[in-house]
Parts: sequence; structure tokens; C-alpha cells
Amino acid sequence: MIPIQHFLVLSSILFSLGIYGVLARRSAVLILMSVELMLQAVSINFIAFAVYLAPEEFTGLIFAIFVITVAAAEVGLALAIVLRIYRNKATANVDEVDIMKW
Amino acid sequence: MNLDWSLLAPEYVLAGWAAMLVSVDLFWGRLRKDWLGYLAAAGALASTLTSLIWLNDDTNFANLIEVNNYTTFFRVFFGLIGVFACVASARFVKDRLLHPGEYYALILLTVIGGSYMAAARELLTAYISLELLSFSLYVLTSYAKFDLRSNEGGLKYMLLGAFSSAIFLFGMSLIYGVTRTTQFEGIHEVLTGDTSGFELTLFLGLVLIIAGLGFKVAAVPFHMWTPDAYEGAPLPVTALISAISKAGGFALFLKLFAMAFLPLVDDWRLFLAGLSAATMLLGNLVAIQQHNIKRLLAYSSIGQVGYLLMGIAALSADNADAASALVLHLAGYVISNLAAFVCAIIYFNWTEKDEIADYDGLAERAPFLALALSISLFSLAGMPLFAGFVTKFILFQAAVEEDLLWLASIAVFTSFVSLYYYLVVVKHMYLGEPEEPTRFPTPWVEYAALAVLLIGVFLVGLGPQPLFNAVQDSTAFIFTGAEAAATVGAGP
Amino acid sequence: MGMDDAWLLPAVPAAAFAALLLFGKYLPRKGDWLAIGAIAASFALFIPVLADLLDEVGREGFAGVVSGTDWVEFDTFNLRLGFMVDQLAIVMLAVVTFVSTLIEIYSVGYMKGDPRYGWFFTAMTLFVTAMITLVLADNLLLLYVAWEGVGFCSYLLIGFWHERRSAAEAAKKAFITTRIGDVGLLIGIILLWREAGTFSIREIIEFAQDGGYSAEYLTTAVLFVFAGAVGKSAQFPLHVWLPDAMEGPTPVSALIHAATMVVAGVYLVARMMPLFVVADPVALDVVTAIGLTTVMLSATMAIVATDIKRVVAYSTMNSLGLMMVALGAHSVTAALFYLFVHGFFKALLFMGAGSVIHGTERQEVWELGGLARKMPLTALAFAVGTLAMIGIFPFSGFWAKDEIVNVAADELAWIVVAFLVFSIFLTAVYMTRLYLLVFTGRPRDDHAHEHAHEAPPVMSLPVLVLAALAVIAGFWAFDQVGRALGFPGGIGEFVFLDEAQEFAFPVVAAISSSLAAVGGMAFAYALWFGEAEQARQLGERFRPLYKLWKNRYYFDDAYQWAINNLVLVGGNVIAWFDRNVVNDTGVDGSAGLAVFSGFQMKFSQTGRLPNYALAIVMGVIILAIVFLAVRV
Amino acid sequence: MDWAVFATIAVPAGTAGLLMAIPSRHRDVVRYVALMSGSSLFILSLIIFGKYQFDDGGYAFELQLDWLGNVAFLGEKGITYHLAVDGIAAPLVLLTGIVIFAGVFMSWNIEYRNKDFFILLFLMVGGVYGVFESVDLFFLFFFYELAVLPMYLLIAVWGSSTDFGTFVRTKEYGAMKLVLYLVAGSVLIFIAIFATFVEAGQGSFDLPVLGSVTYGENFQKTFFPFFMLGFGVLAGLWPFHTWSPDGHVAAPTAVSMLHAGVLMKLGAFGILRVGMSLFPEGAAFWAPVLMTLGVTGALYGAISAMAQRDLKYMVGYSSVSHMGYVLMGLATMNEIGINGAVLQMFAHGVMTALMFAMVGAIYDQAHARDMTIFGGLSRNMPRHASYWAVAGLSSLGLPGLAGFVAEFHIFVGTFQADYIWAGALGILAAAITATYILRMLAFAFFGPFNERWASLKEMRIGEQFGGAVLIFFIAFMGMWPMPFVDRIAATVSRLPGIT
Repeated sequence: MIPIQHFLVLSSILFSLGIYGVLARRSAVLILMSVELMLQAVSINFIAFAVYLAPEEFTGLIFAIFVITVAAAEVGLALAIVLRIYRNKATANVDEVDIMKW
Repeated sequence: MNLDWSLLAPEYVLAGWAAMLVSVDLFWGRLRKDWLGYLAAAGALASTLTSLIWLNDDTNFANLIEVNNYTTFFRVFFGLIGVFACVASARFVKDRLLHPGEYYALILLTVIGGSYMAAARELLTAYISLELLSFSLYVLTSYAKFDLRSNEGGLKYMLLGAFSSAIFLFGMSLIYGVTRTTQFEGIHEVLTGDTSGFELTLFLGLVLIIAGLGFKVAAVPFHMWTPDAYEGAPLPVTALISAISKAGGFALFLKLFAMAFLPLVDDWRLFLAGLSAATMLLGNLVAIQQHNIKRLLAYSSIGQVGYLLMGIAALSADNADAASALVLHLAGYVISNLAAFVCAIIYFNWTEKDEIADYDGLAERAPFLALALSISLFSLAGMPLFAGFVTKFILFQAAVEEDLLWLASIAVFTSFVSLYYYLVVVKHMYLGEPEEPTRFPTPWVEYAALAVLLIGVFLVGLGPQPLFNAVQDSTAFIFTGAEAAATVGAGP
Repeated sequence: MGMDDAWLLPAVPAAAFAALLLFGKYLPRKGDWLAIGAIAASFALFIPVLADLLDEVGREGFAGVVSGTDWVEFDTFNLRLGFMVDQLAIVMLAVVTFVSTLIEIYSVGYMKGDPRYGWFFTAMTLFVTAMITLVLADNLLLLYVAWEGVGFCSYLLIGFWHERRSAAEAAKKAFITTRIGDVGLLIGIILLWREAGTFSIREIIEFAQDGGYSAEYLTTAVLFVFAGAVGKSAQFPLHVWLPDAMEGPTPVSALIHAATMVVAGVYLVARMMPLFVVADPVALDVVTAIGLTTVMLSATMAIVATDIKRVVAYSTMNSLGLMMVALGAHSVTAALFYLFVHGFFKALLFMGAGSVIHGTERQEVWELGGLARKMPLTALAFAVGTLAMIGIFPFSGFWAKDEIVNVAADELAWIVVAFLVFSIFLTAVYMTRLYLLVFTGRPRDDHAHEHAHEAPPVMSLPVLVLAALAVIAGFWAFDQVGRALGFPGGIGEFVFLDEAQEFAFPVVAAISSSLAAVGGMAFAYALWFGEAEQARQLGERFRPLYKLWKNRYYFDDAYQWAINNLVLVGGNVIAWFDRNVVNDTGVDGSAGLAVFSGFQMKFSQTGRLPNYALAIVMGVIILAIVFLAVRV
Repeated sequence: MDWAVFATIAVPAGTAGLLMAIPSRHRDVVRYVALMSGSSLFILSLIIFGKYQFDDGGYAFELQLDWLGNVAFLGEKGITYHLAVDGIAAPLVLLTGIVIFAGVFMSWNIEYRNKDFFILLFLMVGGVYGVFESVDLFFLFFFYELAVLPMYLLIAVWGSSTDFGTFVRTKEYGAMKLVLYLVAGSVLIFIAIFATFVEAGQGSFDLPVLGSVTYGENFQKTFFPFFMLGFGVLAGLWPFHTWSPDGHVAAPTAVSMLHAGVLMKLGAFGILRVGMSLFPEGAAFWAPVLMTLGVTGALYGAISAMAQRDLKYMVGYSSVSHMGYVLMGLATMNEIGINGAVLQMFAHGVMTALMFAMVGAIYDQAHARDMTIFGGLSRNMPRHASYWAVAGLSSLGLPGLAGFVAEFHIFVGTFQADYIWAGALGILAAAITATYILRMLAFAFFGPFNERWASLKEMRIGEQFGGAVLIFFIAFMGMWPMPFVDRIAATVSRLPGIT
């Protein structure tokens, strides 16, 4: 059996990649995708923990399912907002969306 | 496992009402124009009243959702916030926004989210409620869809919210990995034992959770979204965010840390204290520089978060004092802040302006409004007669009880700083020259709502005993096991 | 009615003052009768008190009678409204009540037609109240209260014609200058209290005589007390106010700045003499030195002064200095004797001068002249006063001055005596000069001369009474005269604190002082009689000296310079410091710091989403690092 | 009569409420309501002062209502609405009554939104009474802040700016500085209150309860300065005094009167009632510092006043100077000195109120306050000039007027406490006071009449009456201080740590 650490390392890498994406990307859509990456890392974590540490309970698995669901809703919601921005401003670059500051 | 679905009745009312509002909006055009807001308010009120059925009860639904005084308190609290948000929105929405049905439905959904954040007794429920609250707010923030500011605020709020909830979730997953449970009480039990083997994971998880919740309540440095979202959002939504998002965040924050993480209190106390100090300093100092009333209130609310965080930093295993003080101040703050926002909304309805300089001469044109805004701002600043004085006093004292005198000192200092920028607003209202000398028409309903809030401000300010008793009754429930027993009837 | 009822003496004028203050306006003649009546009543009351004292005074160990009531008291702290009647007080009281009665009567004529006629009498009544209280006070606190009270009345009355800038300034100057002395007095009083725990003069003296104070402490304390006397009695270096005080109406000058208030300093030192005796001898040396300096300064300045009242004022300073010298020789008797007669002849001189001013509306001596024909009564009275002041046998001043020279010769260095005799010469010079210039020779201002007229009877009668007294009062020096009047003896027998002093009459002293006096008169006659051409030439020859005297040794200039360049500039510097450093830098600066830090911090809110996310990540990282660093 | 103390707070609060109900166009009704209320406060204050039994110096007129208790860290009597008056508070209560009574007369002419003015004024007065009468630390502080808060609007709306060309201070600046400064001071008080409550561990903010605890020496030494500086700010403690001249100058007449006359006393009262009563050892430790600052303030204020041209600035700096005496008196830590301090609070209160009233009376007519441009005003305004003179003479410590009694006690106390240098400097400062007072009189009221001011008339009859009331008390205390001394001494002798 693969040790749990492998899953955790994988999820950590994914999570970090997600963070990197959020910080480095300028397109709202890419940022959103990076966030999704982070959420997937969370799901992996939950599933790994659930399977390895508490196999008799489903909490972790259910958690993962909910995370996926929420993530899906999040994408829908976020894209709608990005769309509005794009409609009004013809850009999805977050650096250009800075009317409000200071 | 208790599967008594009736325990969720207030939320059923809300959800049902939300659905009804959407349909009414679709099918009954005439009503939607003028009365929809008040109808929504009635729904929130109905749910509030319903929730009183479980007053002094102590039960739970499927080990997921607790129904006890803590829940009831926040159900009532959020329900009332919903009522005021709806009433305050009525005119604004009618004049400026499309799709009022969905708007009010979303408000009611935030109430559900908030209530369950307080009611949750395990991580998943908490997370889902938090997202319910957040999602509704994301939508509401960008509700003025042709307004760039609204779009921008929504985008920032949404993306950062998603980002931070990912962080929050990752933290939860680590905690779950360490404790193998998502139940708060279970976590508490595990943490009470020996944790030496997995400290790294545990604390990393804790840090991530603090970050996630910190984002929700807008603690420095996770606060960045606040000013922009506040400024961008339609005014009533700003009011709603400032009230319910913060209160919900703290309801969960408090419950999580009191119920689950209390055994580690010595480890996280100083970190929260540090966050608290940074938050109140930054919030209050930057607020001095603001020219927009919404941004001003945003920063001032960041400052208030600093004070509230003191309450968590001062949590102790011996008694519920700090928790009670936190909730008390939360109530005082929300009432005052709502009153301030209602004033801003009324003014915006008249003039479509929200720069502080636009408030010049308001005392001439609308004396009551100027008075009401002054009172709410002074209450926020913690001046006597008004709610803020008592609640801050109790909160700070609670922090000092836990040897956080230095933190309380910073808090007192920053709340002194805050008086300055509130006074600037007052100065504009009372000393500025109005553009034109005419009086504004009197908006009776809004004024009535404002009057109720002001009465609340005075009630808390002059006779806090009932509220404090209620708060104390509710916070007694968030301490598990041995501590819970110790807290009942606490006091020296 | 006796010594226990001494409180009535100040109480009667006090009541009259209250009535005048509140209702004076509505009374007929603005209430001058009430003022005069009250003061006359005080004098009338003084007589039974005196009689009572004379009954008691022979008794063994008699040291005065104390009466009164507590004013403020708690625990051991006690402030009394206490009155003490003893010989010292009686002598002073005699002068105060009698002279003030006469002067009030005189004022009816002098002040006639003044728009603030009523106010004049009101203030004078207050003055008399305070002065009597000062004399009778049995404790230092009450004495200080009255001391300030007379100073305040002096302020009011010098500035009586306050529409004149000079009067307003003079009043201010007088009050502030004396107040500087009072700082010392109050410090001295509290220092005395601090060890003795009481303000009672008698108890303090007993405490001191029992060795309760260390010598240095007591010396310091009495010197502080003496500072008050220096201010009040216009001694060097706080003498500058007295000449300017002549801006007040002449009756005021006569009463306050000649007969009564200014001698309060002398009275104070006389009262405290037992302390000076116990204290280090330095204390009395200081008194002597200051008195002598004042004598010499005033005598020289008087020679060149041209304002009739100022000359008399310098002569007052001269007399006060003499009394201080007498006290320096610790002879209370000599000082008191001089004080007693001085009260009469100096008031006389002032009232005479007042009559001249009243008659001519001039006070520059160079605008007067030849008035003896127009105002014979005044001229006569003035002549008597002048002779008394110079000290010509047998006028009262002769006896008193002689006594001082006498004790000085006994107690003090020969140089002091030499200076005293020289000062007698100078006195004779300037007094004679004054008389000559005013009453003899050719009228210098015809207009004034034509209009000159003798004073009305209400003014001249008091003058004549005083003139008579100025002639005869000195005879009280003789035991026989004293006994004939019902006293135990002469004034030396009557006024004693340590032991009775015999009146001595050493011929050497009398002759030398008389020679000096006569010589001075002759000198003055030679210089100033007629057109005073010689005097002018002399002035030209000794121009530097003349200028020095004329400019009053530049004291006023120096003080003015100090006020302008030190005090006011200091005030401006402090005020500037307060506004710009304490306030604008300290207060606004720290407020500005908060605002500025807010200004800096607000730029962290860049408006760009990735930065916000970065902040969150950094927050997490920092928290994590610190958490782990601390914990793991 | 136990209701009397309660009534002093209820009456202003009720007045504020009643005034709100009156339509603002009825200006005269507003005035008369204010007058009624002012008079009743005056009478109530007289009753409280008169009826206070000073035998043992304890609390009288005690009233204790439960307010907040049995919650969290608060015990049964956690925070109680506990009012009482002792011998220190009684004269100050009287002072408040006098000043507000006179203040109403001085505010008679306000036309611009006079209703709002009086509402705020009475709120402030309620706060002031509350501080003097609260025996609960929470409420003491509650009222303390309450008294400060209305100042902002009172000054900023109804005040006046100063403009000397090179030196400009707007009323907004003065108002903002005053309020912020005072609240800044209360930051320190706040902190000390928190610490004290925890240290006492009694679960109560009641002062007698807190006072029954003996605090550790180090604790006292640490936290006494918080009270000293915090309250000291309001008492014009040097160098934290600069709010005072600027704020007082900007404020309208009645507000300056109340503020300089009464509110500054809150600070000194707070040091005494809270700081020195709870922390006698701390007070003893810090007394030399307080003494030094007090003397510095006394001298510095006097010297600064000497350099002022603006009448109101002069009075403002003189307040700093006189409050310096109060602090000196407190720092003596002996009965005589502290009696003197309380006496001085009263004396200075009445006197400075009179001075500000007189500045206001002349400013109303002339719209100028620069003493150097006046001259010979006593010709047209003899009574006004004489009121000025009385106030000035009292402030320079002329016997027979209130200032002397108080200052004398303070000086004696200072010498007794072996601060001879301080006492001497204090006496010197009194002489400097004479300088600037007489300088002002000479500039403005004496000398040749300046025809530019020919149109000035005597004060209004109301102003004369209000001034006369103040003068009455100046003279009363100056001549017969025993009623005050009796009450004060009885209570002061009960204070801990007093020699």
C-alpha cells in the first residue's frame, strides 16, 4: 500500500501550485482555475485521511464530495462575475480592475 | 442520532420565503415594486419568531446542528439583521437595482448561512454554511451589474473568498487528519490529550484555519477585500456584509475556538492577540485617510474586528467571560454599525452621494438624520450613553482579566484614534455649508427602522443587563465538557 | 468698651464701606458724610481703647490684649481674625485714625466736583479699614491680608484718574512693585509658620526666643519678611513706585503714601523686632544698609525733582529710610517716634501741596512761585511742615530726627552717622528749595498765579490742625509731657518692647544735626532764592551728577529695560515655545504622526487582487513561521 | 433629600429631552426652559452643599441602583449606579450649579440654533454632575466621557475662531484638539481602571469596595501615573495643557465658563477621588513629579499669559496657571495642601467663569478680544470693568476674595510638605499673575478712552446678574471660607495616606 505521505505530498504540491497560480496569474479565469487546484488538493487530503486514518467513517469522503460540489458552484458564480467585468470593461485582467484602492 | 427535522424550522421559513419572493417577483409585478422588501422583512421576522420556540432548549440535529441558546441567540440576531437589511434596501432596490426578488431571497439565504455558522457543531456544516453566506454575498456585492465598482468589488471579494476558503479547507483537512473527526467536541477531546506527535500538522492546520476565518471577519492581513467590497457593493449590501458576514464569522470563530481548540489556548492566544493588535491599528489608522463613507466604515469595521479578536484571544478554560464580552460587543457593534449604514443609505437615496464631504450641512437639511448618524458613530467610537461604551468597556476588561493589558491598551488607544475620524464626519454634517438649504423629504419607514436601531443603541448603552444575560446564557453552551459545567453561573 | 472691643475699630469703617459700595450712589452727597463719620467714629472708639490701655499698661508683664475669633480652622491649622492692642499698635493707630479723619475732611474740598466723588470716599473707607486691621492684627496672616488690602486700595486710589494713561500705569507699577516685596513677605510668613506651627505674632516671637528656629533659618525668614517691608515702604531697590504714585489725588498721597500705608513696612519690622534680635545680626545690618541707601538716593533725587508732589514723595522716602536706619539700630522707639511725628508733618506737607495744586492747577515748581502772598495760610502751613521735615528746633521733626541720629551713633558705625548728618543737610537743601520755588520769588506762570486762591475752610482747617501738631507733637519725647497727658511717660517710656528707653538729648548730636540743617537751608537759599540762576549754573557744572539724579539713578530705565527685554521677551519666548514646540510639534506632531502613518499604510491597499492574495499568503506564512518557531 | 443628588443628573437629562420636544423656532421658550432648569440646578446644588453633614466626612445622599451584575467577571454589585456626595464633591457640585446658572444668562443672546446649544450644554452639565457624584468607577468614567463629548459641537458650531494674521486658530481646530486630547487622557484612565479592577479581584467597580483593597506597592507605583496623567490632561497638567487655551478660546462663552470653570476640575477631582484614594503609596511616590509639573504649569501658564494679547488666551493660560496650583496642592499629600487644592478648584472655577463671562460680554458687542486695541473701556462699561477687576484680583490672590484663601492653603501645604522651592515659585507665579491681570486692566479698561469703541454699552442686565452671582460666591468664600473648609477638611482627613 502506498504510504499516506505520498498523498499528502501530492496534495501539498497541488495546493502550493494553486497558490502560485493565484499569485502569479493576471487573468481572472486562471486565478479561478488555480483556486480550483487548491480545492482539489483539499479533496485529496480529505480522502487520504478518510481512507487511511478513519476507514470506518465516511466523514472525510463526504467532505470531499461537498468540496467538489461547492467548487463547481464557485466556478459558476465566479465566471458570471468575470463575465460582467468583461462585458463592462472588456478585460479579464485583474491588474486592470483597480478603480477602488487606498 | 436525533433527526428531528422541526429543529430546522426557522431556516425552512427562510428558505420557503426566499422561494416565494422569487416567485412573487416573477408573477406579481405591482407588489414587487413597493412591498417586496417589507415582505422579505416579514419573512426574516417570522423566522426570528419561530426560532424563539427553542429558547432555553438544548438539543441538536444529527450531531450536525445544535439548537441551544447560542444558536437561538444568533438566529434572532441574524434574523433581525435580515429584517433591517430588507427594510433599508426597500427604496434603494426599487430605484436602483434589477431583480428585487432574487435580491431579497439572497438576503434571506445569508441569514440561513449565518445562523448555521453559529449552529454548526462540526466542520463540514460550518464550511457549507459559511459558503452559503459567502456565495450569497458575492452575488449581492456585484448585484449592480452595470456598475463597474460593484463588479470589481464582487470580483475581488469572490476570488479572494474562494482563495481563502481553499486555505480554510486545507486547514480543516489537516485538523481532520490529526484528530480523525470533524466534530468540534471530538476535536476538543483529542486535543485535550497528548498532541506531541503531530504538532507540526496541527499548528499548520490551525494557522490555515485562522487565516480562513480571519479573511471572513477581515482581520489584518486578510482584510484587503473589505474596503473594496464595501465600496463596490450597493449600499444596503455593504450594510449586510458589515453586519452578517462579520457576525457570522465571529459566531463560528468563537465557537470553533471555544469548543474545539480551547485546549491549545496557550499556543494560539498570543497569535490572535497579535492579529488583533495589527488589525485595530491598521484599521483605525488607515480610516483616518478615507474620504468615502463606505470605505471609512469599512476600515472602522476592520478596527472593530481587532477589538472583537481580543475576545477570542482572551478565551479561557475557566470561564466564558471573554466569549460573553465578545458577543456583547458584537451585538453592540452590529446595532451601531447598522444604524450608521441606514443613515448612509437614506442619504444615498436622496442624493446618490457617499463621499464624506457630501455630508456638508446635513444637520441643516435633515436634523434627525444627522443626529442619528452622529449617535451611531459615537457609539462605534465607544462614547457613553451609547452601546459602544459599555460593550467595549466589558470587552476590554475581559481581555485584561486574561493578562492582556497591553492589548487592551492598544485597543483603548486605537478607539481614541477612531474618535477622530468619526468626528470628521460629524464636523461635515454640523459645520459644513449645505449645497442648498432645503429640507429633505422625510422617509418615514427608514426613519422608523433607524429609530428602532437607535433605541437599541441606547438600550444597550443604558441598560445592558438583559442583553448581557441573554449573551451569557448563550455562550455558556459553546464550552464543552468540564468547562461548560464551570461556566454556568460563573462569576467571582 | 475697652481693648477687647478693638475689633470695632476696623468694623465700623468696614460696614460703612459695604454700605457705600452697595448704596453709595443713592445716598445724599454720595455718602461722603458716612465715610467721614465712620472714620471719625473709629477715631472716637480709639480713645476709650487708649484709655483702657493706659489703665493696664503699668501692670506687671502686660504685653497687650488679644481678642478675636477663628476664621478658618481644622485640625491643628488655624487662621484667626485676631486683634492685638499694645503700645506699638496704639501709637500707629493714633496716627492712622486721626490723620485719616482729617484727610477725609480735607478731601471733601479737594475732591469736590469729581465725577467719581463717591467712589473716592468708598475706596478711602476701605483703605482705612484695611490699615486699622493691619495695625491691630495679632497674627501674620491677618496682617498679610490687611497688607494686601492696603496695597490694593493704594492701587485703586493711585489709579483714581485712570483715564490718564500715566495714572493707570503708575497704579499698576505700584501694585506690582510692592507685590514683588509681598512675595517675600508671604514666603517669610509661611517659613515662620512652618517651624512654629502658628501664625500668632506673639507665639512666634516666644518660639523664636525659646530657640525654636535655627539661626540661619530665622535669618532667612526675617529677611524674606523684610522684603515685604522694602516693597511697601518704598525702600531701595523697590522704591521706584512711590514717586509715580503721586499720580493719585493729593489726599491719597497724604494719607496712603505719606502718613500711613508706606510706614506699614516700618511698623512690620518694629513688630518683628524681637525676631531680628534673635536672628543673626546680619539681618539688622541689611535693614540699616537698605534704609541708608534709600535715604541717600531719595535725598539726592529730591534736589533736582521739579514736581511739587514728587519732591514731597522723595522726602517721604527719605523719612522712611531714616526710620529703617533707626530699626537697624534696633531702636523701635526712635523709629516709632519718627513715624508718629512724620505722620503729621508729612500729611501736612502733602495737604499743603494739595492746596497749591488745588488753587493753581499746577504742580511743576517752575510754573509756580510767589504764592505766599496769594495763599498765606497754605504758605504758613507748608513752612511749618518744611521746618519739621528739616528738623529745626523746636519743631517735632527735630526731636525725632535727633533721636535717630542719637541711636545710630550709639549702635551703628560712624560712617552711618556721617551719612545721616549729610542727609539732613540734603533734606534741608531740597525742602528749602521747594519752599522757595513755590512760595517766594516771582510768579513764573502768570495765568496760574492770577487764578491762585486760598483753599476753602474745609481744606485749610485740617491743614492748620496738622500744622499745630507738627509743631508740638515732638514734645511727647519728654516724660513730663507724657505724664501730663496721662501716659506713663514720654514715648520712649511708652513704646517699649524689650525695655523702656529713656529719652536722651545729647547736645553733640543735636548741634551737629542742627548745623547741618541750617547749613542746608542757607545753601538752598543762596542757590534758589530769586531767579535761581546759581542753581542752574551749578547744575551745568555738575551735569553728569545732575543727569544721574534727574534720571533717578536710571532705576526706572533699568527696570523698564529689564521688563521689556527680559520679562516680556521671556513671556513671548515661553508663549512661542508653547505654541510652536509644545503644541504644534508635540501635540499636533503626534497627531500628525498618526495621520501620517495612516497615510503610509493606506497605500498597502493597492487595488490589485494579486497583491491582496499575496498579503493573505504572507500572513499565513508569517503566522506559520512564528507559530512553529515558538512552539516546535 | 436623597433624591437631590439623583435630581442633579436627572434635571439636565430631562431638560435635554424636554428641549428636544420644543420646536426650534420658539427661541424664547427654549431660553426660559433653560433658565428654569439652570435655576433648579442651582437650588439643588445649594441644597446639597448646605445639607451635607460634615461631621465625619463620609458619603451623603447615597443612592445605589443595580445596573449590571452577576454576569461574566462582574459580581453581585458589579456595576452599580452609585451616587453620593462627600465633602470634596459638595463644593464642586455647588460650583457646577453656580456656573451653569450664570452660564444660562450668558447664553441668553444665542440666536443660532439655541435649542441645540442648550441640549448639548445640559448634556454636558449632566455629565459633570455625574462625575462629581459617581462613586462607581464605571459611571465616573461614563460621565467623564459624557461631559467631554458635547464639547466638540458646542465649540465647533457656536465657537469663534482666532485670527491675528500671523496666528490663526480655527474653532474647528480648537474643538477637535480639545476633545481628542481629553479622550486621549482617558485612554490612560481606561487602562488603569482595567488593571485596578483585575488587581482588586472584587468583581465590582464600586469605589468603596475597590478602596477597601490594599494594592501592592509596585502596582500602585505603576498605575498611579496613569490616573495622574490621564486625569491630569483634563486638569491642564503641564505639558499636556495646550488644549486648554486653544479650546477655551474657541468655545462660546457659556462653554468656556463651564469648561474652564468646572470641567478642568473633573481632572483634579479624578486624581484625588480615584488616583490618590486608591493608590496612596503610588501617590506618595509620584508626588514630587506631580509637584514639579504643577509648579511648572503655574509659572509657565502665568508667564505665557503675560505675553497674550487676546483676552481669552490670557484667561486660558491663567487657567493653566491656576490649575497648576491645584495640582501642587494635591501633590503636597497633606491635609492643608489638599484642602487648598479643593478650595482652589472652587475658587478658580467661579473666578475663571466670571472672566470668561466678561470676555464673552465684550466680545458680543465688540467682536474683538485683542486687549491692545481697546482702551479706557471703563468709561462706558464701568460695571463690566469692575467685574473684570474682581475676577482678576481674585486670581492674583487678593485677600478677601476666594483665590487668596485657596492659594494660601496650597502654599502653606507646600511648605509643610518640604517643597519650599515649589512654594516659593508658586508665590512668585501669583505675583506674575498680578502682572498680567493689571496689564490687561490697564490696556483695556484704563487709560484714555478709545473713541473707536464709543458704541459699546454696559453689559446686558442678564449678564450683570449672572456675573453678580459669581462675584457673590467669590466674595463669600473669600470672606467666610469656613463652610467650605468644614466640608472639605472632614473628607480630606479621611483619605488614606494623608499627613
